[in-house]
Amino acid sequence: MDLLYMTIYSVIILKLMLAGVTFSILFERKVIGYMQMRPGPNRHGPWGILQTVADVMKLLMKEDVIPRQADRAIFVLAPVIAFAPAFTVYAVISWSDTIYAADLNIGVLYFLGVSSMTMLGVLMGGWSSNNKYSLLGAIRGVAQMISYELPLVLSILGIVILVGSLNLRDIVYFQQDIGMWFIIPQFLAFVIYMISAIAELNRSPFDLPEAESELVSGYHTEYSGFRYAFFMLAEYTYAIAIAAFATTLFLGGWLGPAFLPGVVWFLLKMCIFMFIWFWLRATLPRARVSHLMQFSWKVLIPLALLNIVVTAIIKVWMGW
Amino acid sequence: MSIKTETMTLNMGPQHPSTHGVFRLLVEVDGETITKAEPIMGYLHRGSEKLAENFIYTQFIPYTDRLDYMNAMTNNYVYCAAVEKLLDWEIPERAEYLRVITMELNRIASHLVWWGTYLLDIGALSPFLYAFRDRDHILDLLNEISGARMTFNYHRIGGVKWDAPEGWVDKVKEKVKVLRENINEYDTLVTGNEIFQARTIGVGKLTKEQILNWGISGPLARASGLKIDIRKEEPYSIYDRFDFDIPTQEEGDVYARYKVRIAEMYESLKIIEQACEQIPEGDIIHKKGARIMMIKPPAGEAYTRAEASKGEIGVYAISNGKNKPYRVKLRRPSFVNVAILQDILIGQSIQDLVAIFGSLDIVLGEVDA
Amino acid sequence: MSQEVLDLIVKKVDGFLGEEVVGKKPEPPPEPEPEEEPKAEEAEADDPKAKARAARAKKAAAAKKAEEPKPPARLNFGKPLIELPSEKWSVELAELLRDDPELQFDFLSCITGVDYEEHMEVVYNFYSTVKKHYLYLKVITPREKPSVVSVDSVWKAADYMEREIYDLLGVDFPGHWNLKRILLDDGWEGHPLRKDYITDKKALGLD
Amino acid sequence: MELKGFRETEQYDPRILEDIQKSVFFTKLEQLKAWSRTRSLWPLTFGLACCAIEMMSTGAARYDFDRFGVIFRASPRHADVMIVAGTVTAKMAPVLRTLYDQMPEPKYVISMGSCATCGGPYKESYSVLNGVDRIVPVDVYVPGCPPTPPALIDGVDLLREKIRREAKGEKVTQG
Repeated sequence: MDLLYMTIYSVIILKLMLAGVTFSILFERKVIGYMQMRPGPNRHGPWGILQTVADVMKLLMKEDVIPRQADRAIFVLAPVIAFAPAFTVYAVISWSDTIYAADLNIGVLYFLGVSSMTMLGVLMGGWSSNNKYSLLGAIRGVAQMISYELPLVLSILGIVILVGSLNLRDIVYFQQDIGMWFIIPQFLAFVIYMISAIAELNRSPFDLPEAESELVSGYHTEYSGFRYAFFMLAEYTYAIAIAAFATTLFLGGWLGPAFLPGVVWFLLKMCIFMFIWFWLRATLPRARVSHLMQFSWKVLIPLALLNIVVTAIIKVWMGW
Repeated sequence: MSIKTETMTLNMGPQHPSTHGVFRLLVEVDGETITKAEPIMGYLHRGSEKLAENFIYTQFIPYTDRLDYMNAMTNNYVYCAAVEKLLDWEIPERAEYLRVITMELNRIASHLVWWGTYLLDIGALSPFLYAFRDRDHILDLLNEISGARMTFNYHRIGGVKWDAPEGWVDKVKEKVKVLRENINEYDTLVTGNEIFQARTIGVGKLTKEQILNWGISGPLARASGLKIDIRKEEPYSIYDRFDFDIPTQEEGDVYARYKVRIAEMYESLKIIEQACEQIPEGDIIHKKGARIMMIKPPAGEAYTRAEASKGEIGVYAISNGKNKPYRVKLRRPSFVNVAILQDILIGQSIQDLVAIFGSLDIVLGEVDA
Repeated sequence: MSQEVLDLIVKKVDGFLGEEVVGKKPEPPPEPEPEEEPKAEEAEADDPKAKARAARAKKAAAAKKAEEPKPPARLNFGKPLIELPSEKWSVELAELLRDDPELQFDFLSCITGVDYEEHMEVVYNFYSTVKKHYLYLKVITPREKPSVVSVDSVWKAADYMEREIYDLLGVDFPGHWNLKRILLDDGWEGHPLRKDYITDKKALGLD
Repeated sequence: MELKGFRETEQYDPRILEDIQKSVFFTKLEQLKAWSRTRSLWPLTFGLACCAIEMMSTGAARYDFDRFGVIFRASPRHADVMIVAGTVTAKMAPVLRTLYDQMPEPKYVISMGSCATCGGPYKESYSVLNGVDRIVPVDVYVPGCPPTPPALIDGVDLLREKIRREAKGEKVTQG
């Protein structure tokens, strides 16, 4: 019975996710468009709503090119490897008080552990393409993801210390109990988390692995048609997952005034995160690789450690 | 013990988003450090100089537009000026003013394109669109007076082709105000950005000696503390009547080049304002200028130079007394400036490649002629 | 002012070469034989045809005057111009032009190659950013095996400009560090800017 | 409406009807495909000369190509349409062909400006290819030197029209 429920749930989430990704791309194009004083897609469907649908359909029907010099098996596998973990992490996301898949007691650990595997897909894609730009993109991507995985994890530890549980639902309930979202007591952690998340997602200003002006398209330069679409899907699925995770940790998950159902609050809070990422993309230039690395190791990690120490001291003294 | 690493050759181009056209750069990298850079060009070599020999003098003007297509007015001017020097013609006042206004407007448009595409190169999306918006305003003005958006073919030997339409000068005056505000806004938007500064300050330095030795001119030279601007050194047209400064920076890095170009836009606005105030009524072309078949400069040769947005543009024209030039040599600033890539990139990190390359502001139409 | 600069340059260059090369006065042109004035002119002074003929004769005389040999050192539109045969042009002379405290031609503005059908010329345009003066320097080289010493080691600016002239005109620059085609393909045949180059696009497969 | 051809085939061989019905459905699918293709034409960022700047202008704020779902892609593998914007020289021609070959099917070519169409002002030059249609098949020619952004948008519209009509089974010829 559990298995059946799980299957149905995951299929529904998958469908919703496809729609979510499609519209978040449209949302991105519209937001960036308005910031650049232009309307963005507006010809296909009202408000350009069918734009990304057409994009996805077209990509699915394009010719599938596998370069002769590429390592075929790995080339084919890479987009799947990139997508699978990004989607699997949805298992522990709890959309509202009642809508969730698994009430896993190591939810945080599961999320972080599984999600960091998307890096493998990037590396495989870049390496197997047999293209120097792809390879450079992949190397940059892996270096960046490993470096930023650390501050990401460390920034969450403060919350885990406070709550005393790795269960995502427990974290939300804890926020309900203290009547405060964690963004206030853990503001430093929130900032670190946001910066690391952007780097994890390869989004601007840390979009070095796919820096268009330097590396053409980075690790997915050689991918065409639906394989390319798969990479994009993985990227945005992961982005939504990170947004959902951040909502749960810092913005109190589904908590909110009762006139709207919890799931709507959850989605709205996620949209805030998405919007911030798009906003940054329209605003900032790209950072340099070495600056990026230095920033992680010399600034973010010490700050995250400091946050843990302070949180631990508060926890002991205040007896939270 | 030192670890020996193998060098890797990286090929950029001919089709690469940050080369702004068709340009190829072979870079040898030892780890992160560039050890050798070899620019390969000619993918847009269209043989303009050969074509010039088969055209009558006026027919070649449109081809100068297509050299540096960002800054076509100055190219028009310098070619016409070379022929006028051979002919020893006096240019009507009004024509000179119209020439200066159009050249300076075009210079701003050119710098705006550089500003936008350079920031696009280092990863900022929006400045590109802002820059093109304002460039479109300028192009509207130039379109109104010349009939083309980019390749104007406006200057003629002995003057200009069209007089300014009614109210055009007032429109320019208004637009200058708008442009000044907008450029100011862009300046505050980008110049102080931390990431931008971290990527540009201290990167790709050029010394005065390098500049002189490699024959670099224009904003690149002025960013290294060399105060050379042909508009001041050897005032052509009527530039000696205007009050403007030559912005210079001492550092010689990418950031200095950026600041010089921004400051130059303000100076150009100043010139346009003054020219719009002073512009007299009168003829727009020399009385013999309209009969284009009869333009036959006496045998001789002349070199004229002018300050384009990329640097010193020069035309070496040789006449043998016929109505077709015997030889036209175009000294294209981008072609000379791009040679510095062989020197400037050595020892730099591969991460800075695009930031340095973009700061040179080359146009491939001009590099390859 | 420019005349003084010209005299100075002539003095320096000739002093360096040890003989009068630039300062040499041209041989006086042979006296043009007094042409027979067309007598018809007097008779039919009003005839427009004769007038045109007279005008043509005048023009021809003017053209002849233009063909008179010019001195190798002169002013060209107010700027000093000197001519040198290619065997007198050397890296040392270039260094003199650049380093002499009174000349200081530190900026090589332009190099032009010209094919004059009977000979070839490479024209250097120098500018001094310190002294603010100019120089046109013409190096004359035979059309068969044209060769001009490279000044790439003195002004790096010459690097690409000389390569371009080599590419388009086929002038050899001994001493250039990397003399190969720059704008055209490595396998291109001929030098397009030479006057006898025939553009055959069909043969090139372009049309 | 007379379905003359239909009846005749039905008379002669009933099995053909099946085929036709299949292909009728198939045409619908073709049209759906065409719809998605026309709605999302991604050009390759491939600027050659002056026209490239006008192409960039078209992508910029005033004309905004993004409205029509046209976004520039840097990698030929992601692109659907190649806008040849500028003069193609003898040296560039093989590179251009390689890029075209790297694009996945279905792919289209827009020849922008007179240089790409026929050599334009450089027709007599020794190094310029007289028309890009000598090396790649061109779908739409956009005249102008350089074409203004509205002209380019019109060119893209024509390409759309072509895709749509081809999907309906009409033969779209040149001219």
